[in-house]
Amino acid sequence: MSLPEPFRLLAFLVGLMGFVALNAAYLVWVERKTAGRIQRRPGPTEVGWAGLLQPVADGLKLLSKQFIVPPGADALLFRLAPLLVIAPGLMGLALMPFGESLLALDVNLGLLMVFAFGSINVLALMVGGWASRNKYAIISAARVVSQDIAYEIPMLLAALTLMMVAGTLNLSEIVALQEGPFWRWNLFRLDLNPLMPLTFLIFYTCMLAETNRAPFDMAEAESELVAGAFTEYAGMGFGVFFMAEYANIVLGCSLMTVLFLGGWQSPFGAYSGVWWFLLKLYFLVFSVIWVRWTFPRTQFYNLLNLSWEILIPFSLFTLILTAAMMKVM
Amino acid sequence: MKNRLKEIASGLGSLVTGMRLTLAQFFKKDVTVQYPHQALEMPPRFRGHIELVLDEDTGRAACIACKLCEKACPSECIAVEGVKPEGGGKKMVTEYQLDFTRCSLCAACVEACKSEAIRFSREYNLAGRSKEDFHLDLLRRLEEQSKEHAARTPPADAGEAQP
Amino acid sequence: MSTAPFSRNGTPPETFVLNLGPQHPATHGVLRVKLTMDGEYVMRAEPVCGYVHRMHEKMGENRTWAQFLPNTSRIDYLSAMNYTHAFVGAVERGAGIAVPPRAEYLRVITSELNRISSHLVWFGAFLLDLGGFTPLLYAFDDREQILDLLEGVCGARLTYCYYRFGGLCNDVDDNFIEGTRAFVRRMQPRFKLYHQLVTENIILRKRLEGVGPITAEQCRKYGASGPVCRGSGIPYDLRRAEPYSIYPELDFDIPVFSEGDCLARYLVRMEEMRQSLRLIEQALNRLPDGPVVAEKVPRTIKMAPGDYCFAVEAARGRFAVRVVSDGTDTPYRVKLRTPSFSNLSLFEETSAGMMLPDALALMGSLDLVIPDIDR
Amino acid sequence: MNADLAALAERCAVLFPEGVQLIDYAKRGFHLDLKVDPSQVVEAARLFEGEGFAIDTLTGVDWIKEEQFEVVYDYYHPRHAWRVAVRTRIPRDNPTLPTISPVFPGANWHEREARDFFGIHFAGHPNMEPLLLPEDADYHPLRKDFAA
Repeated sequence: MSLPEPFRLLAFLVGLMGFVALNAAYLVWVERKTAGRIQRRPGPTEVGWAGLLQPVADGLKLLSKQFIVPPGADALLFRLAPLLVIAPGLMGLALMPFGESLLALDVNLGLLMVFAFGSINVLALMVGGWASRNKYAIISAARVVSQDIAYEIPMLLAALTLMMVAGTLNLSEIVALQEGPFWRWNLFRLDLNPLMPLTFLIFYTCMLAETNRAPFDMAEAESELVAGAFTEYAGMGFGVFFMAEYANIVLGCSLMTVLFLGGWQSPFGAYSGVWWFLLKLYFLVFSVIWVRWTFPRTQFYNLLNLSWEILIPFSLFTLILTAAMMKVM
Repeated sequence: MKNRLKEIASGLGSLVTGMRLTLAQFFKKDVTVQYPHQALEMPPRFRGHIELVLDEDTGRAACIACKLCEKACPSECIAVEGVKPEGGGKKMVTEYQLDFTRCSLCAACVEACKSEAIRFSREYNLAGRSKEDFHLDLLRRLEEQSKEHAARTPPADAGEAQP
Repeated sequence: MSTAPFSRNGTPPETFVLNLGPQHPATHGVLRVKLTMDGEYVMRAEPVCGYVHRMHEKMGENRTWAQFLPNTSRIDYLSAMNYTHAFVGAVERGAGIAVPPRAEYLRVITSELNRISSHLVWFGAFLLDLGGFTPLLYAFDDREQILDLLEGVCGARLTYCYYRFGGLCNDVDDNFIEGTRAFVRRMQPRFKLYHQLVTENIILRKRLEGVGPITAEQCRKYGASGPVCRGSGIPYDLRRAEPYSIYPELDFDIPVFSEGDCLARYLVRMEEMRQSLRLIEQALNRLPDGPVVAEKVPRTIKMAPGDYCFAVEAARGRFAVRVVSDGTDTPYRVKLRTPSFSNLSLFEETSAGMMLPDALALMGSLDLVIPDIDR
Repeated sequence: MNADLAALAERCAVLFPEGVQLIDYAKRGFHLDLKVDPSQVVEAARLFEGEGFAIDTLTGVDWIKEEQFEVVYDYYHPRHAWRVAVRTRIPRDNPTLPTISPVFPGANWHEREARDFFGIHFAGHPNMEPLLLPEDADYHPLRKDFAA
């Protein structure tokens, strides 16, 4: 498969967009089915066999709805916000090493770029919230900003620990380093950083907060702020926000798979390939959904205290510990 | 500092138990009834809208149009008209209108009726396009049911005429 | 707990008015709260009610005594049995009608079942306000058992019109008694599940501890009753303070917590459900035989002129009916004293300075039923 | 229990000469019945507030034959579980009563409701707008001469 350079990248990007769209649609189905199972009810079963056509029906419904710009809203920013939200998800996934050669962009600073794109998400939600001139949306925009800043730092510190353990920022090299049976994965490399599972947990919590999911869904708190930043969006505007949420979850989970669980490496050394990557990815995505339907929402200042008082000290401590271990080893 | 760590540890513990419980529920059978495909059986004392009782021997409604139910109803939803047959005997009901949009199913009429002529039906599939759909003419309904009932007389139906 | 930085170095805060509109997921009904907000902090919350006002008290004046019965279960549809018990009690007290013991026991059993089903609805809705969706489904799964039991007995699921002056409209059958015993057995492990899944959850604890403190003084000044005042240390429960029906014969205790925050009110209601189960079990064991309605209950009630009160401990607190009669067969005046009316009146004072999610947690812990406020 | 209740009854009898009655709870549902002159309403409220009573409700009754409104204040004591009804009579043509909301803030809403249903004006009340009726409601439904 050796297409000349620009076409190979183009094919990858189109493939990625299809992957994100398919993911967004069918993760909604998985979420509603899982929520149903947890709550002892069947979930969607009417549309298609076991509700499989439900996402298609939702998509068609959203497409047929009119995209209304509320009066007095800042029309340009209002239309720009959905684009700004979906872009980082796509670009982040472009850097992700799905398989040995299944990699859109092999960039030496892969990890740094993923985080750079990740922070655009905050800007987009804020622009969306501010531009829709709705009091609930403005409150939610303010919350998004402070929440994501508070959780960017521990995430970066945890990623820094990883960078020291792996020695490189190039994602495919990080995965290559984790070759061999599963105890070679970074998660179990206690020789380099004895508190690696703790770093994994911190990274997982911060990823939840970054994507405004589950216990940290202050931005889109449906029982307080009606629908948060995208209250005023209808039709495909809301659809894109919805898709972006799932794209960000997939981005976060795939980043964790690459950094901690050895990307496309197989647990027993042989037959590594993209299927292992997808298996680990969807296990993590399932856990994100599982967390959402178990816990209530945290309170806003507890959320910030949790980050400033617990996550940041712990991640700093693991960073210094790893540095010390590297020095000693 | 010590109890803060203990608090964090117990906090994590509670989160893990929460996750364990929801996973346990995940694998259990679901408890809901899929309404359009499966329907629940209504208990004998279920209160649907009232319906007239068929008097077996005369083959007509048992109601003697004494209007006790009309007086007892708090929201005036019953309108009864009756006529005295020339040959004497009990009055016959000629018209029994029930305005089900105002009825609050309080059983005042059923208890007020001395001749056991009305009872609660077990109807609950009551969708209608306009309010007039719920101005029910119980007499006509009774005639339709008895016609239907007569049409399929051979199977001994348990007296429960389902319209 | 969040306290508002209102006057930042003296400059008056620019506030904006946020309408927690008549249609809002957190109000569980048609209640509008005008919030004057400074950023995320609520400076003044002014509830605007009257959207579900149906004027039950005027209906009481132009219907006969028996015709007002269906109204009583539509004032607070979640504890319809207790509300009918209050009106029926007031009329029996006025007209001097004795109620046979079996009817009294069955009234206690059905009222306590109704209290548990109302607390289960509150538990689900309260967790929903805090963002946890799943407990609502588990609570409603349990509540279905109660609704099926009561539907088997009186034919209705929510607005039962089961009590009559002098007793009940019909007797219970065996599978009601078997079903209730099975329900009581089934609830013990369910409470353990709720306890582990929700009460011990660190996120919920952080969300409720110290949030929305209501002092005993405020409860007294505003007349708050039920779990709201028992959460602030006032052990005032009508089943003990002003005993009616056969509650003095049954032994149960009144859960009282003195912190007065949302967690205290939450624990009061959870403990109250357990006590109700104890009550039901005892009442079932001692259920006497005999008639279910007094023999000579006059068709049209005649009552000596004067006013009579009867109060009942409904799920939300003290529900009292004051009946003024002038000797005719229609009441001269029916006053309905509802608990949510007083419980909501203290929301304005207690929610000043809180953040929006805390204020909603406080409103959820007051367990409001909006038609109960507007009547 | 009823020893202190009797003592309370004496103190009320001194302050409010119009009439104090001890009522059998089983018959009427409250323990103490107090007839009070409209001007002494706030004084009664302050007395019961001092004793540790809580405000329960405020009931209006329209005695159209006697051309009078009867307003009944209900107080209950959370510790001793006493229940007191304080009654006043005010003329029907311009019914005004002093407000007791400074003593019992809870009465604020009850007074607004009485204003909605009967048109009784409470002097000194912080905001006398309608509570349950629409803002522009000028009718008072619970008056006997209210034509629906």
